[in-house]
Amino acid sequence: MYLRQIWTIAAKDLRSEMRTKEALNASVAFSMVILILFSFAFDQAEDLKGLLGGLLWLAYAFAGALVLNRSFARELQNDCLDALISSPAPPSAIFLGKALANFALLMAVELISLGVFAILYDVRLSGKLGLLSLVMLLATWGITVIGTTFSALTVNLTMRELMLPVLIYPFLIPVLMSAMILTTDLIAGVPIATNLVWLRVLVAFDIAFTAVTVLYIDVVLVG
Amino acid sequence: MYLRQIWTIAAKDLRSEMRTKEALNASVAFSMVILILFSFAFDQAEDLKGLLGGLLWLAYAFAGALVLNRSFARELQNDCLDALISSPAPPSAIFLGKALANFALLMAVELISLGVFAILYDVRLSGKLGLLSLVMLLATWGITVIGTTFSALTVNLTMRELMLPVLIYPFLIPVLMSAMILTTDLIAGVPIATNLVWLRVLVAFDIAFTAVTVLYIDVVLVG
Amino acid sequence: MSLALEVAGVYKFFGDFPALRDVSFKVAPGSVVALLGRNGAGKTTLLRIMAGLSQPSQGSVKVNGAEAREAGTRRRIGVLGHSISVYDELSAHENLTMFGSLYGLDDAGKRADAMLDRVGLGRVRDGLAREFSRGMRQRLAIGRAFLHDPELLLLDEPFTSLDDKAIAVLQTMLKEMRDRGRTVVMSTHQLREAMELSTHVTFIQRGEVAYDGERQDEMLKDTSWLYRTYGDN
Amino acid sequence: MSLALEVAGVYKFFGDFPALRDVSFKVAPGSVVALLGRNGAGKTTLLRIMAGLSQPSQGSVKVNGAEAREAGTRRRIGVLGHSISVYDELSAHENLTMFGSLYGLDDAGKRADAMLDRVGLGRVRDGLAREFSRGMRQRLAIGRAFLHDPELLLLDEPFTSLDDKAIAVLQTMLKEMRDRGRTVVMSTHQLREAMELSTHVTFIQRGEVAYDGERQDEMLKDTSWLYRTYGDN
Amino acid sequence: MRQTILFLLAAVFAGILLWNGATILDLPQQVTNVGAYKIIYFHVPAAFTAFTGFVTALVASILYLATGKLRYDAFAAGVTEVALAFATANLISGMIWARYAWGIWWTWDARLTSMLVCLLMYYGYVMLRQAITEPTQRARLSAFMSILGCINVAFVYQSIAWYRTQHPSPVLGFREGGGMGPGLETPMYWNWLAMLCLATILASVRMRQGEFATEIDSLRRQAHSH
Ligand code: HEM
Ligand SMILES: Nc1ncnc2c1ncn2[C@@H]1O[C@H](COP(=O)(O)OP(=O)(O)OP(=O)(O)O)[C@@H](O)[C@H]1O
Ligand SMILES: Nc1ncnc2c1ncn2[C@@H]1O[C@H](COP(=O)(O)OP(=O)(O)OP(=O)(O)O)[C@@H](O)[C@H]1O
Ligand SMILES: [Mg+2]
Ligand SMILES: [Mg+2]
Repeated sequence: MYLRQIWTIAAKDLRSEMRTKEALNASVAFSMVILILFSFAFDQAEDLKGLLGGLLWLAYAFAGALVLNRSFARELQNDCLDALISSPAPPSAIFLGKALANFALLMAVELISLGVFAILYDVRLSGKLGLLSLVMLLATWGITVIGTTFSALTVNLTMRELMLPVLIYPFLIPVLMSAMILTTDLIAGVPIATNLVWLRVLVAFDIAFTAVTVLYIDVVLVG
Repeated sequence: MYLRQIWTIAAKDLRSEMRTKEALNASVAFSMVILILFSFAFDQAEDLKGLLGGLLWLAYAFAGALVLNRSFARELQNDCLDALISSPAPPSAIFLGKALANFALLMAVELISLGVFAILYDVRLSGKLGLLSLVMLLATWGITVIGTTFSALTVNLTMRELMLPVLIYPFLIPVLMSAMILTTDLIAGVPIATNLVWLRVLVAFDIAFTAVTVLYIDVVLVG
Repeated sequence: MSLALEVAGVYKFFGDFPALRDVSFKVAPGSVVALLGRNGAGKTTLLRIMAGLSQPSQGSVKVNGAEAREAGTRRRIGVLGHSISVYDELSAHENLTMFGSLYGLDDAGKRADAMLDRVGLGRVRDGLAREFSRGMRQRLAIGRAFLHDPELLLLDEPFTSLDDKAIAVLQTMLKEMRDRGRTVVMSTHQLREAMELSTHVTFIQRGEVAYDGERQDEMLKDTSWLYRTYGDN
Repeated sequence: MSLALEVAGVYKFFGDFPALRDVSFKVAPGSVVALLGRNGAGKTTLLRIMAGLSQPSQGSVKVNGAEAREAGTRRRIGVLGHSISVYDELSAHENLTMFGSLYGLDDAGKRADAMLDRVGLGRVRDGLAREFSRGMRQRLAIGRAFLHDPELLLLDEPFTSLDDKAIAVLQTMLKEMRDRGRTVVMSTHQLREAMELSTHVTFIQRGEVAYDGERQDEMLKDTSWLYRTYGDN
Repeated sequence: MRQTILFLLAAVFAGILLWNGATILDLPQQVTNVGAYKIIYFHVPAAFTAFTGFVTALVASILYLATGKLRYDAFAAGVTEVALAFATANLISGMIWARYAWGIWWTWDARLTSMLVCLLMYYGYVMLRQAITEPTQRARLSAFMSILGCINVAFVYQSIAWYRTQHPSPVLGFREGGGMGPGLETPMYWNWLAMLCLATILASVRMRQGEFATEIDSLRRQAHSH
């Protein structure tokens, strides 16, 4: 039952997203543009290789923001959130459903951008794809959980004017930082063993945030 | 009369923004975070000086997007756009009013971020502020006009969110590019004379876009 | 002083779906037209086209022989749509003043106050529209549409969410308009409230005009008479 | 089989403004309550608190002695607010199926079809909600609220924008509910439509209960009787 | 009439192609700093044909906005699509050339990027057209878009003079700093002419198709409205 509710929510979000391709298109376009703009901004930099991980994750973070912002905003349209909240689905199921949908969308955007990135910046990915996808999965889940939580918080009108954006971004920094370091080193061919600590940071963050959010999301969603 | 209408629209936008500070807060926070993230992402880069202009304008562009996105979205809320369009105010007055408000907001965000930027990256701005503000004014007006135009262009479409990013970003690139080059060189102390061509590009773009838009905005707004 | 309206051969397609099919009728200056029809008949679509908010796929709408989109014409039209078209973040008074100055009224502030008193929002003139109840929002929207004393009024379901008092106020306002020779076109499902006022009735059925003429006495007595007689059930 | 509702000492403040002041009343299982009051009286605020969508500043609401927020209770409640709460990008059928499976209905798809036929949207079951007219959207929202056959229905102005046919359908649906002993609370300004059905009336005046009791025959004959007798003007 | 003109154009195109192609093949291998330089006879005219197309579309768009005649819109749409094709040809031939001359497919040369941006812009134009079903709305919005786009085309055109990067500077005589060796430049113009003929043919076919589509559209609508 719980799983079915999660799935219903996720399927609904994915379906309406697929119908308009709003967030998806926007964020793929956005990440392309970021990649292009970066190349302008940094064409003087010689050691571009050292920047690649940072560049990639910045593009992901900003493109992802578009997907995540839409996520709960979609529920505001006809006060759909009211209907969701008054349904028997527990808030954590609503949250997980939306998070799953966001995760799928983000991964799709990231994979597309990764291909473009590899061509544009002449990065050879073969042989590194396994580890890279591990990093991507972990970091993307982190971004998704934080972003979805954030978007749930902002959906409550009275809370919106608070300093939320100021509060939330700092949370993203650890995840992004770990992902950046891991990716840069992966691309440069540094063995993962030297960076195990960052991988652990990612895993720890994911678990901690998911647990806390699932536990306390009722508080956030029901005003 | 025309001026009064422009001013009425601009004042309305500024007043409602000041009341919630939604876009303002979000985009200041956003640009802070970008600046911080950049410093993480690129701490390996030695020749950071060569990147500074690019970095600053990327932050501005992304933070600005938040303000610009809100701009016509605000008119969609209770179908306010209908009331505006059926008022005798000519579309160009509506456009210019909104553009002015956006411009003021963007400049505010940029000035705040500029201060933080100067501190974080240890950039001495004294003596360069005059030219830098010239560049900022010109480029910001360009970004504002393009952003406002396209949100007006797409506001009537059912596929609005889908089209907007795909259309808007390619147009922004020339303006951003010029601004980046000019800023980087200004910070590095290169005399402006060597870059006059870019200044001219900015001016030309501003004039061309403003003129075309003011001339043809009726076509766009009345669907 | 008052405006005539002419709708000629208007078609409106959404994709392949014909929301309006060859709609033609005239509104004489000074008449109050009730635009009736079932859910989905095309009333809103037609009103939006008449207001110049949407373009017909074919055909034309003329206000006193001119395009509705001309600034001079627009100044003389008042529009109230489904949505209230006021800004949530502004107060009632700010909303009206703002629209007043867009219409070039010199005493926008004073007129706004008078209008707020009229629609019963005088006591909450500085309350944000966001905090209003549904009926209060509708009252504000009515105030906005009437503010510049338009010569042609286009109203889409104006009675929605209004309580008995507000309905009485709106009816009085409309009656005044009628008595001063202004033209009104309004769509509604609250037939009783509308019929009393209207001089003409236009009945739309699946995008076509099924009845267009004076209001007849049967319609006053038995509101479903029209639907039974001219509707195809 | 049917739920009782108890509102005890509910206050709701928005800032300093008391939207509800010490509201207490009971709804017996199987009764149909018309929640009446002028614009801004507090009907919507009260209904949202009863539905658990908003927390009272003081006081409590109990559904059969339990919190409205419990999942078991929520399954038995149907809510229809001001807004339609359906997804614009989904078709009518997808919307209902989706809500059906959130409520754990096994035959969500079939029920959705039956409900769409009921509210007269059978022919446009695959049309996106975004493309619907106002009344069609309201019909869809009604379908959503009735879909899981709730034992307690909370409806905020359900008759809005409906045409004569749809009003008749909704009245029949409500009558069936009443006959099957279900509990209904609905706010409305369309008194004639509501009075026929209701067994009880609760009249809110500036956030306070001014009348609470059975529907009296005067109310049927003369809808403004209530306002005149219990309203303070 | 229309058909005759089209056939004539096709003949001119084929003639120039044969004769000019032979000339080009005969040219000495005298430009040494870039490998496979003969691709220039495709690369550059393609770009200029594209630019010509975009400017023509600009004129047609302005005409549409002035007159409201849907024919201008159909014309602008056709020409833009064809110009887009030539711009793509320029980009692809450039990429192939880059592979020979520089050993890479792509570099973040500002010159190349500005062309890419230009392409993206006009792909946006095509997408916009596809997203709108209402013919007059489509015509109005895309005309506006076309005018905005041309501002950027001017930028792309000029950027080659502003940047001094990897991509070669102007070579054609009529531009500042241009001028190729004797006998090298003329075939370029001939190829440009040939491509213009081809572009005209394609554009008019596309326009024809557009007109048919409109007609079918209105017929279908007529059928639906009964
Ligand atoms: C993907 C890569 C490339 C793109 C997108 C590109 C784009 C263009 C464009 C748009 C023009 C002509 C328009 C103008 O003059 O304003 C042009 C001209 C030219 N290109 Fe390229 N190009 C590319 C690669 C190359 C390469 C690799 C070479 C040779 C090494 C090359 C050599 C030239 C030359 C010689 C001209 C003539 C310049 C003039 O007369 O203005 N291009 N290219
Ligand atoms: N944007 C749209 N896309 C597709 N179809 C639409 C769109 N807008 C309206 N329609 C269709 O056009 C028809 C007429 O809609 P309209 O809103 O004019 O009806 P209405 O007479 O105002 O109905 P109501 O009384 O319910 O408000 C409906 O069948 C509706 O589904
Ligand atoms: N978010 C809010 N902030 C401040 N005041 C509010 C808010 N929501 C409602 N109010 C106020 O509370 C009062 C009651 O509002 P409510 O929406 O409950 O009225 P209502 O009885 O439903 O009226 P209507 O018949 O117009 O729908 C109103 O005076 C309104 O201004
Ligand atoms: Mg309608
Ligand atoms: Mg209410």
